[in-house]
Amino acid sequence: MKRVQDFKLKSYRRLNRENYILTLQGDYLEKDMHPGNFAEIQVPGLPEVFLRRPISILDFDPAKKTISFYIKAIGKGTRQLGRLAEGDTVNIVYPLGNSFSVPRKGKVLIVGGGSGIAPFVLLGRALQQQGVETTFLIGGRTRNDIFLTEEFSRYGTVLVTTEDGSRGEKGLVTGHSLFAGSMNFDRIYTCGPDPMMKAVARLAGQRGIDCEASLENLMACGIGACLCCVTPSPGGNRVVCTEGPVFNTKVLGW
Amino acid sequence: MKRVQDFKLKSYRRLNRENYILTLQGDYLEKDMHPGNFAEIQVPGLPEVFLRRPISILDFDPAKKTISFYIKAIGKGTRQLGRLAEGDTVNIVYPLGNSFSVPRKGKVLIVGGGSGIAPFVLLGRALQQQGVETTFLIGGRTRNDIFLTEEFSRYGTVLVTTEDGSRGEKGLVTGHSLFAGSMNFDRIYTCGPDPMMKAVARLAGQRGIDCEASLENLMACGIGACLCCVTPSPGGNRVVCTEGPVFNTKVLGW
Amino acid sequence: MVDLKIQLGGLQMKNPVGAASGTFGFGSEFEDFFDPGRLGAIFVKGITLKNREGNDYPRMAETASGMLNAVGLQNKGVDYFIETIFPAIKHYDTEIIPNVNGSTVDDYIEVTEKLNEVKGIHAIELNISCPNVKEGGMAFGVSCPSAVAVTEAVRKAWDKTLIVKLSPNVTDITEIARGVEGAGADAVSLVNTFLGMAIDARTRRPKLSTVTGGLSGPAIKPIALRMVWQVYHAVKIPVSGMGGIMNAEDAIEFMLAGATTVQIGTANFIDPQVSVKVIDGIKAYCREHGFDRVSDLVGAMEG
Amino acid sequence: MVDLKIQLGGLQMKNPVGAASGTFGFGSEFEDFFDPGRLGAIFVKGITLKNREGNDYPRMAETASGMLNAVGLQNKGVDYFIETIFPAIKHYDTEIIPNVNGSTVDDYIEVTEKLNEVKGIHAIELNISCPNVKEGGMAFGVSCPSAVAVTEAVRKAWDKTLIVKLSPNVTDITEIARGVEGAGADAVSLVNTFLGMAIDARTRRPKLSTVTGGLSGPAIKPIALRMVWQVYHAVKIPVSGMGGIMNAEDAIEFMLAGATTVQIGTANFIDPQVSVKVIDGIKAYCREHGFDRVSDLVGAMEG
Ligand SMILES: Cc1cc2nc3c(=O)[nH]c(=O)nc-3n(C[C@H](O)[C@H](O)[C@H](O)COP(=O)(O)OP(=O)(O)OC[C@H]3O[C@@H](n4cnc5c(N)ncnc54)[C@H](O)[C@@H]3O)c2cc1C
Ligand SMILES: Cc1cc2nc3c(=O)[nH]c(=O)nc-3n(C[C@H](O)[C@H](O)[C@H](O)COP(=O)(O)OP(=O)(O)OC[C@H]3O[C@@H](n4cnc5c(N)ncnc54)[C@H](O)[C@@H]3O)c2cc1C
Ligand SMILES: Cc1cc2nc3c(=O)[nH]c(=O)nc-3n(C[C@H](O)[C@H](O)[C@H](O)COP(=O)(O)O)c2cc1C
Ligand SMILES: Cc1cc2nc3c(=O)[nH]c(=O)nc-3n(C[C@H](O)[C@H](O)[C@H](O)COP(=O)(O)O)c2cc1C
Ligand code: FES
Ligand code: FES
Repeated sequence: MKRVQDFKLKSYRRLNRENYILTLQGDYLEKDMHPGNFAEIQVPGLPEVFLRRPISILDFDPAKKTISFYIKAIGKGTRQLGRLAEGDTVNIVYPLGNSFSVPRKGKVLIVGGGSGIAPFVLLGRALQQQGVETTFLIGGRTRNDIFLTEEFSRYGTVLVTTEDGSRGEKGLVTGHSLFAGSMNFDRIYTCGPDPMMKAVARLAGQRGIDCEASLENLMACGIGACLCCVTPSPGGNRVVCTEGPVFNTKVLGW
Repeated sequence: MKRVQDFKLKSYRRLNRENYILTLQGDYLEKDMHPGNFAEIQVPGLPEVFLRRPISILDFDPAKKTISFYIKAIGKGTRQLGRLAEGDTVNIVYPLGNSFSVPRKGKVLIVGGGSGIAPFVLLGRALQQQGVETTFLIGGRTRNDIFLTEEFSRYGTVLVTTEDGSRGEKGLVTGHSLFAGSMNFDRIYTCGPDPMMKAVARLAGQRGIDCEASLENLMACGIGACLCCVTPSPGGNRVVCTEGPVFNTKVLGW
Repeated sequence: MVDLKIQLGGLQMKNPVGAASGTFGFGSEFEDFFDPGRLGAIFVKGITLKNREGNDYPRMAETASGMLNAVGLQNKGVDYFIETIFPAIKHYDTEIIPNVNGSTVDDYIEVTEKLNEVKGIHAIELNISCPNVKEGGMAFGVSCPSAVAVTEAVRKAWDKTLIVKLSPNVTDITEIARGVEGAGADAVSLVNTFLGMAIDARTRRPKLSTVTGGLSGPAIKPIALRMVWQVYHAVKIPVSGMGGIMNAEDAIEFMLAGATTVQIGTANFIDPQVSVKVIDGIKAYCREHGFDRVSDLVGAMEG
Repeated sequence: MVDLKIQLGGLQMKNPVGAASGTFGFGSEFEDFFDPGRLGAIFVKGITLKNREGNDYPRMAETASGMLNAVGLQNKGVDYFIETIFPAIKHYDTEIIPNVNGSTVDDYIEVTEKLNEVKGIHAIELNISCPNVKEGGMAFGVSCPSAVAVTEAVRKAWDKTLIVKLSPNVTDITEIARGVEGAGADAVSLVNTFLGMAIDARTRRPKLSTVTGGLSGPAIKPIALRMVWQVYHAVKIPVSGMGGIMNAEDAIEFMLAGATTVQIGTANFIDPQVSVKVIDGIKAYCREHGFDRVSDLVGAMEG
C-alpha cells in the first residue's frame, strides 16, 4: 500500500562529490516493495524546489525499518538532499510505480548507467533468490562514475565499461564485447540515460531478447493523478509513474 | 557603512521555549554600529519566508568579529532562525536605521517590553560610558517573560513589572510606582509593543520629559528603497527603516 | 459540534472541500492515502467528447512556489468515463463532478447531454478556461460573449447544478462571472491556471513542448484570492474558490474572501493527504473561533 | 570580450540591466552596496505632479515567493525631484529614468513637460499600470483606448525615448502593446505588479490597508515571461522585461524570450547587490555560450 510518511535521516554515505546514499529510518516500514519501485521524496528547505523528486528504492530492511536511496546530485533538489544532516526529517511517498518482472529461472543481463543503477540492487537480489543467473554491465565516463559494483557482485557477474578506459572495457556499454558474442540471455533489463536504453533495446530487439527499461521522466505527483509524466508509444501516451517506470521496450516501440 | 554579509552561526543560546540569542561570527565586522541600529536577517530554508526579517542589534564584539541578536519566536521566520545549527550560514544586511541619542550626562529611564528590550544593551553601555545614570524598567506577563536583566544591571538600576506579580511590581510598566513619584529623568527611551510605547510617551509628555521610541514595523528592504514601512505622523508618513526606527515621540504626535 | 454542510447552488455538499479537476485523477489514485468519500466533492479530471492523447512531453515545469502544466486534457472520452470510470467510483460517499470540455459549443453540448443521462451525477463543472488546448478551452473563457454563449447552450442540456469554471487570464473577471450568471450558471469556480511559460537558459529552449502552460500552486494564491473576493461581491451565485491552497489556513482565507466551497489542486501532488487535513483544519478553526456552521465563514472578512 | 551595450528605442544603455521603479529608491539608498553607476539604467521611484503621502500602513504583505505592496506612489512631487533629487544623483554613470504617474491625462502631461526641460534625462517610463492608486494608474493601462490616449498625449510633450509600462492585469497584453506602439511609444516595459490580496485568517482582516495590492517577485515570473514573449512577437519596438528576476539566469530567460533590457525589482530587497551579480552573470553566460554581443540574446529562444 502506498503511504506518505516521515522518516529520519539515519545515515548519509558519500560515494564521491556528486553521488551519495541516504538511509532513512521510520517508525513503520511498508514491506510490499519490489525491484523498480520508487519513492517521491520531499526536498526540505529550498524555496526553489516545490515538487517532490522521484528516486528509485535502492534497498530496504524490514527489521531495522530502513529504506535507502542512491542519489546523483545533478540539480537543485538532488544537491539539497545531499546537504541534509543525520536526524533530519524526510517525508516520502512510497512505494510507487510498477516493477521489473522477475523470472523463475534462466539467464539475464542488466545494463545500467548513471543513477540508473539504483533499482538493480533489489532486482539482483530478487533474481538470485529465484536462481536466475545474472550479469551486470555497468557503464560510466570514468572509473569514478562507477558505483555499487561490490553490491552487484553478490548477485552475479559484474562487467564494466568506461568511456576513458580507466576501468573495464573502453567505450559505451553498448560497445561491450559481450554484445559481439552470442547473447544467450532470456531477458535484458536496462536503466539509465534515454539514448543508452534505446541502444540497448535495439540490440536486444535484433537478437529477439525481451527487454525491460525503467524510464526517467519529469514527475509532479508520482501516483497517476496529474498526467504530467508521459512517454509516447505506438499505443498512445503512457503514464510513466503508474504504467511504468518499467516498460517492456516493445510497448514503447523502441 | 551598510553591508550585505555572510556570517556563520557561532552560538545559539536558548533562554526559554520562545526566546533565544543568536551569535554570528564573520570574516569581517563593521564597527560603526550604534544603539538602536538593526539588521535585516535572511531566513534560510523556508519557502514561506521570502523577505528578510528586521532584528535589533543586541551586541557585537569587534575583536571576535561577532554580532548577536535577541529573538523572540513569534512567527515563521523567527521560529526558523531558532532552528539553525551552529556553523550554518546566515546572511545579514547591517547596520541599518538611525539610533538613540546618547546624552553626555544626566539621568534617564529605559522602558522595555517583549522583544523590545534588545536595543537596550548597547544603549545601556553607551550611556554608562557617558556617565549617564540609567534606570531600566522591564515589563512582561510573568517572570518567565523577563530577560537580559543581568546584562542591564551592569549599566544601571533594574526594575521589573509582571502582570501576574511573579516578579517585581504587579501590573504593566506604566503602572510602576516610579511613575507615581517625581520623575526627574532627562529622557525616557522605550521599545516594545505599540500600546506600551504610546502609554509611556503620554506619561513622558505629561511630565515634559523628552521621549524616544523605537518602532516595530513590517519591512521589506530595510534601507529606504521600498517605502513599505511607514508610520503616520503629523508631518506625514515617516519611513521607519531610515528616518527611524527611533523617533522622538513628539515627531510622531504621540 | 461544527456543521460542515454547505450548499453550492442546488448541490448539497457534506463539507466545503473538493479536489480540483486534473489534480486528483478520478479519486481512486488516492485510495491508499485516505477514503476519497471524505471529500465534499471530487471534480474529476477534464473530460472531452472523444479520446484525447494530450500534449507531447515535456508537459510540466517547476516554478517558484508553483508549477506549469500543459497536459492538454488527456482522457479517454465521455463514453469511457460513463461506462467504465464512473461505475468504479460512484460508490464514494461524495459528489462526483465531471469537468466538461470541448473545442466547439457542440462538443460541450454533446458531452453534457450524455452526462445528463447518468444517475448519480448531480453537478458538472463547465471548463471554459483550459489554457492547454489549441481549440476551445480558454478561448471561451476570456471573452464575455463566448462564455455566455457556451453557458447558455450547456444550460439547456443540463438539468442539475451547473458550475462554470472561469479563467483568471482576463482584465475583469467580474464581467465574465456576471455574464455566466445571467446565462444560467448556478455557481462559478475560479481560478483555473494562469497562462505562463518557462525557458531553460542552458539549452535556450522552452521547458514545455507547448511553450506556454498553466501556472498553479501557492504562487498564484494572492491573485486568485483577489478574484474570488471580487466575484463574490459581483454575483449572487456561490463561488467555489481555488488557486494555491496548501493548508486549512489558505482554505479559510478563500472562504473569508467569499468562497462557499474550496478546491485543492496542486497541493495534492505535494501531500496526497492534504485535503483531509484541510477539512479537519477548517473544523478546528470554526470551533476555536466560535463558528457553529462553516457557512458562516463565507465572506466573513471584516472590511 | 562581451559587448554589453544595448539600445532601448533611442536610448543607449551600457548594459541591459536596470533597477525597477519603486524598488531602488533613487539609487542613493544602494550606494553603500555598490556604485549605482554600474547599472544600465535606474528607473527611479514613481513621480506624480504633487506630493503624495501614499497609502496607510500596512502597505506590505509577504506571500509565497513574492510580496504584495500598496505603497501608493508616495513621493514629494515632480518639482522636488527636479530641484532636489535629480541634481544629487545625476552624476551616476547611468541613465536616470523617471517613472511618470498621474490621476488624469493632464497630470501625466504636466509632469512630462516639466521633465522634458531637464538636461540629462534621456528617457521616461510612463506608468499606466500602478494598481495601488484610487484614480488613474492601472485604470489607464487595462483599456486599450485609454492607454493609447495617454501615450499619445505624453508623446507630444516628450522629445526623447518614451517607454510605456504595461499592466499584466489584462486579457490580451499584445493588444495594449500594439496600441501604445501605434501611439508613439519607443519601447514598452512589462510587467508591473499583479493585483492580488492577502487575508489574515486569525484576525479575519485584509493584510493591506487598501485590501488589494500589487504582487511581485518570483511567484509571477512564469506569467511575466510569457507576456514578454507574446509582446516581443507582437510589436516592433523593444521590450524592457521584468517580473520576478532574482538572478542572472532569470534575466537571461527574459532576454531569450524577447526582452532587450531587463529590470530588477523585488530582488533588490532580498539582496541589495543582486543587480551587479546579474550584470556579471549575463556577461559570463555570453562568454560561455559564445555570444559576442549581449544583444544577440534578445529573442534567441529556439522554438
Ligand atoms: C522513476 C524514477 C526513478 C529515479 N531514480 C533515481 C535514483 O535512484 N537516483 C537518482 O539520483 N535519480 C533518480 N531519478 C532521477 C531524479 O528524479 C532526478 O535526477 C531529479 O528529479 C532531479 O532533481 P533536481 O532538483 O536535482 O534537478 P533540477 O534542478 O530539477 O533539474 C536539473 C536538470 O535535470 C533535468 N531533469 C530533472 N529531473 C529529470 C527527470 N526526472 N528526467 C529527465 N530530466 C530531468 C532538468 O530538466 C534540468 O535540466 C529517477 C527518476 C525517475 C522518474
Ligand atoms: C527595527 C526592528 C527591530 C526589531 N528587533 C527585534 C528584535 O531584536 N528581536 C525580535 O525578536 N524581534 C524584533 N523585531 C520584530 C521582528 O522583526 C518580527 O518579530 C519578525 O519580523 C517576525 O517575523 P516572523 O516570520 O517570525 O513572523 P511572521 O510569521 O511573518 O508573522 C507573525 C505575526 O506577527 C506579525 N508581525 C510580523 N512582523 C511584524 C512587525 N515587524 N511588526 C508588527 N507585526 C509583525 C505578523 O503580521 C503576523 O501576524 C524588530 C522589528 C523591527 C522593525
Ligand atoms: C496538472 C494539472 C491538470 C489540470 N487539469 C485540469 C482540468 O482538466 N480541468 C480543469 O478545469 N482544471 C484543471 N487544472 C486546474 C486546476 O483544477 C486548478 O484550477 C488550478 O490548478 C489552480 O488551483 P491550484 O493552485 O490549487 O492547483 C489542472 C491543474 C493541474 C496542475
Ligand atoms: C514596493 C514596490 C513599489 C513599486 N513602485 C512602483 C512604481 O512606483 N512605479 C512602477 O512603475 N512600478 C512600481 N513597482 C513595480 C516594479 O517596478 C516591478 O514592475 C514589479 O515589482 C515586478 O518586478 P519584480 O517582480 O522584479 O519586483 C513597485 C514594486 C514594488 C515591489
Ligand atoms: S507524475 Fe503525475 S501522473 Fe505521473
Ligand atoms: S522597509 Fe523598505 S523603505 Fe523601509
